[in-house]
Amino acid sequence: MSFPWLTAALLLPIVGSIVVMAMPKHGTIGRQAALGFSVLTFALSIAVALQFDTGEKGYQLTETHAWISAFGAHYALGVDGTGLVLVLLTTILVPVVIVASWRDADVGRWSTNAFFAWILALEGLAIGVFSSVDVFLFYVFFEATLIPIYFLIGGYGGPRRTYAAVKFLIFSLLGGLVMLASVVGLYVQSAKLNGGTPTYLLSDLHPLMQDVSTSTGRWLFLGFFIAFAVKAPMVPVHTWLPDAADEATPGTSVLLVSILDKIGTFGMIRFCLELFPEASRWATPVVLTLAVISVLYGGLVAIAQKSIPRLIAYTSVSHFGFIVLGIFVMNSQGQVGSTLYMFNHGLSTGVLFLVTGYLIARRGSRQIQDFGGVQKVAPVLAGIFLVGGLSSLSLPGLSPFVSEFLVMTGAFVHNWWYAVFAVFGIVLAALYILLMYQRTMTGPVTPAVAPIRDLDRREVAALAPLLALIVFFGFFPKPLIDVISPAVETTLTQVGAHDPSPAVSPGDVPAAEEAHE
Amino acid sequence: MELYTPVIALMALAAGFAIFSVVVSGLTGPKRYNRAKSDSYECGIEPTPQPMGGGRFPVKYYITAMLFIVFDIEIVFLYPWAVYFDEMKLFGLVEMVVFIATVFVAYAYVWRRGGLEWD
Amino acid sequence: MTHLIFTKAGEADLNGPFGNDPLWVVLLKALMIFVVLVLLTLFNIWWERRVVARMQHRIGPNMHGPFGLLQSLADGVKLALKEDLTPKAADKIVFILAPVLSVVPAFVAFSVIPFGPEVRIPFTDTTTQLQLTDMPVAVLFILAISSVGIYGIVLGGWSSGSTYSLLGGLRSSAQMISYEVAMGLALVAVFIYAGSMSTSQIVEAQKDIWFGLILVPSFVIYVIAMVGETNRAPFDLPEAEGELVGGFHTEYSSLKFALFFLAEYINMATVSALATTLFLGGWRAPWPISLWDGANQDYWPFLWFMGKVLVFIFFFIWLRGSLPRLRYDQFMAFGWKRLIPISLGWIVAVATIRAMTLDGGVDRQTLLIAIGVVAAITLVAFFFGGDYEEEADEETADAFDPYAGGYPVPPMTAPAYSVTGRTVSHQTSNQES
Amino acid sequence: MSATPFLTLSAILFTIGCIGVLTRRNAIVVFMCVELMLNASNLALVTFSRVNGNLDGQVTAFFVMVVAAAEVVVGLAIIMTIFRTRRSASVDDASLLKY
Amino acid sequence: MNAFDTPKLEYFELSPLLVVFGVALVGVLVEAFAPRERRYLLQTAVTVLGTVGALVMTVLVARDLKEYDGARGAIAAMGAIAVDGPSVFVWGLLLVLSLLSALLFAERQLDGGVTAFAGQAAALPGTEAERQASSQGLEHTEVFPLLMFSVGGMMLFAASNDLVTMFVALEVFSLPLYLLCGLARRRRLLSQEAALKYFMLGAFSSGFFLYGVALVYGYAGATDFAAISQAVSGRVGGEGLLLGGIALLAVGLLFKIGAVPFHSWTPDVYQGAPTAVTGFMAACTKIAAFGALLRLFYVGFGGAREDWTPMIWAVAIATMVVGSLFALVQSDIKRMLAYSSIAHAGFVLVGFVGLYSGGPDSVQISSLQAVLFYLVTYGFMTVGAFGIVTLVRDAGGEANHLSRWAGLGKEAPLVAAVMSFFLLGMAGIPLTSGFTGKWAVFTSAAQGGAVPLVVIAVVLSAVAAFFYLRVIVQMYFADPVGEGPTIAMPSVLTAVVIAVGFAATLLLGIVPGPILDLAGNAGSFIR
Repeated sequence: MSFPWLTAALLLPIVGSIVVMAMPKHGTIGRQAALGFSVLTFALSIAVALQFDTGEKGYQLTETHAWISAFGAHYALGVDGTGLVLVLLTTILVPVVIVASWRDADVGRWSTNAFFAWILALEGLAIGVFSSVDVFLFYVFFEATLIPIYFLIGGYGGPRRTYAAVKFLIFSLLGGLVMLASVVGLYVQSAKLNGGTPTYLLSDLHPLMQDVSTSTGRWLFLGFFIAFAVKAPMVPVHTWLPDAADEATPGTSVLLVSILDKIGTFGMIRFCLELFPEASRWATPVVLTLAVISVLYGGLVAIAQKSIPRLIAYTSVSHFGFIVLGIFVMNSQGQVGSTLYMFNHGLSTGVLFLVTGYLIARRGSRQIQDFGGVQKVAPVLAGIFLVGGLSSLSLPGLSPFVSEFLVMTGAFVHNWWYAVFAVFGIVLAALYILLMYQRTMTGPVTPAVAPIRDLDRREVAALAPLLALIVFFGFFPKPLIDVISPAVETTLTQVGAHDPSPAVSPGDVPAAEEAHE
Repeated sequence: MELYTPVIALMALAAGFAIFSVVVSGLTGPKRYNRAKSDSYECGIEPTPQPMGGGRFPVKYYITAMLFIVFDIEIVFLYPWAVYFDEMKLFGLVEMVVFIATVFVAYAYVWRRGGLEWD
Repeated sequence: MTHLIFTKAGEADLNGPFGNDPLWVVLLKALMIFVVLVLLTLFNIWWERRVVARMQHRIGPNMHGPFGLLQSLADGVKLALKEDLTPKAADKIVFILAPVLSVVPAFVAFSVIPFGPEVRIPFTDTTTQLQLTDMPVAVLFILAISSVGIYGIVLGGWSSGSTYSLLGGLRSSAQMISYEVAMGLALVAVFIYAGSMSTSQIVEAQKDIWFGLILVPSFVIYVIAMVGETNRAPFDLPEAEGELVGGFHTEYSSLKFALFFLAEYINMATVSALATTLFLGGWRAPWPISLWDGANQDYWPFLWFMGKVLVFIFFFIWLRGSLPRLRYDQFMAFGWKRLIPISLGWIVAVATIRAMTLDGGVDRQTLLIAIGVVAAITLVAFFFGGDYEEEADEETADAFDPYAGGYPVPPMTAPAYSVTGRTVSHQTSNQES
Repeated sequence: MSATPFLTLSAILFTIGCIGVLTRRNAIVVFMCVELMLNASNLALVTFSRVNGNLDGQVTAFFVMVVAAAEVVVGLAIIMTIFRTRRSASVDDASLLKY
Repeated sequence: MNAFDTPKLEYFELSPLLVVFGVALVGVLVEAFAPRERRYLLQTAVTVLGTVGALVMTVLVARDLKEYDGARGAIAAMGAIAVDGPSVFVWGLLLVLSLLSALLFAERQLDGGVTAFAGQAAALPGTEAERQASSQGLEHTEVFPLLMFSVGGMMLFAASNDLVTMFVALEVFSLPLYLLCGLARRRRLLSQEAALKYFMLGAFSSGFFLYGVALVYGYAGATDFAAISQAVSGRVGGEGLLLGGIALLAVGLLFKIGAVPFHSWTPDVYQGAPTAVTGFMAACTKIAAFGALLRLFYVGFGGAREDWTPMIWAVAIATMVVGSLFALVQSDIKRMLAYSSIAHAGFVLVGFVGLYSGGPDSVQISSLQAVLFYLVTYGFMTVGAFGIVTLVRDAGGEANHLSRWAGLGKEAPLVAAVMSFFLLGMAGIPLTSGFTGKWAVFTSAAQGGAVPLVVIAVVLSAVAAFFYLRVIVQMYFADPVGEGPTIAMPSVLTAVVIAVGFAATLLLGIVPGPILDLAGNAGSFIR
């Protein structure tokens, strides 16, 4: 048996979290250890990525152990392209967040160590979520991630953080429990279809679920979908996100929006689509409509926001609308785009949250009206903010552009009406990003803004990798697309959808080349 | 049921007699009102307005009553056992010894804790 | 549980000769019992007074009727002519009901006492048992019925609204229930040997030998308990004239009082009759007479039965004439700490003996172990018994409350109590010297 | 003899007990009502015992009496403690624990 | 004259029961004969050793269960007791939990060297006698024998195979509990009131139970479950008797479970009783009562399931709703836990009503298995949580008001963390046993076709999660009011209880397999 890479990647941060917790409370040893662990985890994830064979379909690096036989649950890990990308996103963002939040937790209610320990715990659980190939295991990780993020929001951040934390948790729990009903239903169905032996293993479930009765399948699908919709904040169950993002520290917001919310869209692909193809097709029109509404609503509301984090949160609602749109158009362009979008959105939103976080910390206010002329006193900050903003509005040459383009293509292929409406989202994006930039960075320097320092080296160092990646993948998205495409194909086969036109999937050909090399 | 008819007959007879006596005594006796006569009798001293403690019983009697219940119940179980002892033989003996020993434990507890003391 | 116990008591054979009498026979027998009991009471009162008088070198009632035999009747008439008082503190309804409640059970208990075997009613062809009725649980019935009588006493004491009555009623009932336990336990051995609780069958089982002879401890315990049960001297504490002015019936007068009195004497007769039935062979003729074949037939057994009952009555009177009254705590302690454990131990012993005689092949080892366990427990209990240091500590630790229980009581430490006579004299002698 | 009258009586007694528990306010009375319910059950058990022609019901009644007695012992002890504390046996007075 | 069968007893199979009752009697003797100053130690030792001994016997019995009519077990004591897989499982569980409770009972470090029980129950609160009793260090070591009697009754309750035994067992375990409830050292009045209420309502409900026994006896002509089951399957007239009987029996059992509408005693009693007793009561009573409920309804009334399932549906829904909603507005931690226990009862009822027995050789989770497993998880969490409640104190004893828990996360991070863990467990968050337990009952119910019920249960468990969160919020996100609570340093006894509860909650959340399999291997009821 080969080395359990994924288990290692999952356990390392969790062990790290315990170690950090045990560190002395004073000094920076705790956060140094946290950084060390996160970097190690990153290294491990790179190792995982290196072993990943882009030519193969299905899950790789799998580990399967029987866990709870009565539940039909397994400890089964494995990654496909989508999973791997998200694991990588996680391991990249966590060290960045740790560096960026170096002093953020000092003013929190509890010790700094606890903050970093929670972050590491969250990282481990998130890796678990992205790499589990057993529904039960997934559910366990899915719900378990709530605990660290709950404490991160509630323990460190703005004055109304308690409210925000509880609101977040209630929404997520409600969604999670609805999903629990479906998980339970899945068990019943699997046992029925599998001759009395229940199973949660995805590989077992895929064939079994083909035979599930239409109405049952739809009900189960709904349970999963609602949970994921809450998670990837879709209108109308998105209201927890702005509050949470507003109150949390920037680091927490990054983790929340860039990593945790991806679980929702990730889940839609892996569970909604793959397990319940019939139901997915049945639900497509509604979902797509909701997605478009998210896009537009998120954009419109973002423009109206007065608080910077809230604004960014609403942009995310809009972006998640795109992602869901891409997922449910049921063609390779859309899905590849969506998966890529998840990654890129993680990077760009990460930059935005972190950089505005610096800004807010310096000024002591998050109201847009309190700023003005920042680019004169802190040009580096303003520059990075601009890059992040531009990437968020999908400027060509920056990575989100590729994904958004693919999603739009997919949408056009599916039904151009959706695409037409979604295009307005892009326009709105330009509007809210540029408006925000204009109001905060340009113009005369207000007295309150005048003493603001520019970014120091640590802060720049934290952001630099993200910027680099944004630019790199903006010009050269191929490695990612290579990884993603086989997974998307599998998904589409499972769903039974075919690309309506001869495949122009940008991923297909290069992927083959890659394999030859 | 017929076994109990005679009992009822005798009971009716006795009750008739008793009620008759109670009624008759009211008719035959003289009636001379006197305030002191209708007071409670307390050897001539001014009677307490209410019997002690407002008609409540001292706690001691309560304990006695509890103990009585315990043992009366033991007896209730001993009777059928005794009647059928010949059929149960050794089993009956052993079980009843266990039973009696169990009750005895409670008894010992009460005794040691002074539940059987009167002053 | 389907066939655990009682299945033997199938109804058809259990009724036996009972329950088939025509109504007039039933009424006749009931009336006879009633008359016999009333007469017996009148006689007993007279007899008691005569015997006690003789013991005290007096003459006793001798004016009314031959030997004063009508004295009790005269007393009854006199009582009927007395004023019927009801205290104003009394609960009227209960106050009137209590004597009735007391006297009815006393009569009813006699309904299952066998006076004799099957006889022919004179002037008719009807034969019937010389017993009003019988039932498989007859003895239990008697115990139950006599317990009802206690209600009469408690309620009588309580409803009078007087402290003396209340205390008397309480004491009386406490005493009765205490000794009822011992009494009940004493009967168990009889049931083991008779295999029945039906009075007629118990008498039947004593054809060969009276249980009073083979179950001596039971008999003795029963006799002691029956004296306690009937509130008779030396256990007549509830009536304790010196302390309680007559006990629960302090406030009763006229015929209501007479009813309590009647109930007490009938109860005396009841327990005596029960003793006779259970231990002295019931209506069976005593030994030398039993050699005569006709002794246990016709109405003769009634004679033997009444004779035995009167022996017990005499015993009651004798006790009253010769023994002083016990202190209340001694009395209760005797009942709870001596009679009950001894009865229990005796039951186990009887059962063991019976099991061994029934089944020669009893596993002796098991038996010995069982006996050993019981003996050990008993021994331990008695070894530790009698030493209540800790509870005593608690009591002395309590601050003295002179109003405890609602009455001003001088504390034991008060000067008048704290020094005994001897020390007083000692001190005085010191002062003198 | 028909069992119906006995069962009816038993049901009536049970109902009286039940209503008593719900409406009366004195702890002792409530308690007595509970005992009434138990005894109503006993009556039903004994009646059914006769109807069914076996003795299980009577044996059960035996056990019920035992249990009822034990309950009396414990119950009176509790009621007495409360009573001594509060000088009242009203159930309503025991209201410290109201929500 | 009928033949008379000499009864016989299966001493080995009944040995756990015999040991427990024997230990209780020994406890009484210790009380009677041991000198006062040595009683505490002796009683603790006797109780602990006795429980462990009974546990060992339970294991031995469990290993030795023979085949019986398609399941494993034996009918003991002339049909009065069924020693089968579920019985033995429940016995083991009860014994373990009562062992933990006994440790809580024995704790005397929290309150300045005395136990949580009144020095002298008979002394009036606030009088000289009471002060003296406490200053002399008197204590009621009788609580240990009472505990054992109660445990014995519970074990008998869950294993009883006829209604009479069940009724007797019901009382045997209830009566000591009534007394234990009234023995709190602090807040005597509350405690006494709790005892009174518990007793009154308990006696009331057992009255119902008994009348149910009478009716079912009238219907079936016997009181043992086999005969009842036969009569129920045969359905020979007398519908009214049967249905009335089922309803009344259900009242009695649901009362003990604390199901709505028979729950009203729960909050008051839980709040008033000494916390150690509350923990014991909350965990063990429920387990025993569910054991009995399962046996009675599955074995005895299995043939009439169409008749009683709707009733249990309604009760389950009402229980979950009331438990969850009322818990939201509680301001006392013990009351909140009481309502939480009501909600849990509702969740277990959901599993119970699923009525899914699984195929002959399928590995699907059966209702019985699910309910048993849930009880395990619930029991450990509850005992652990109440163990923690005893630790949070202020000058007046335990600080049970929620506002007093504010800032506990800063004050005592470890205690707060463990408590949070228990609360998360009760809320059913993954990686705790609460989740696996909930999952099990929901699944079995879904398999039995009770899908709507499962959906309702899921929604309500979200509501329930909210009030658990409130406590966590209070502990971590709120600032202490005034002085703030103090955490008493527990002795090793309470620490062990909490640690065991924590470990069980964690382990059963991560690797529930062994216990689930154990519950599955318990097999089915015999009759």
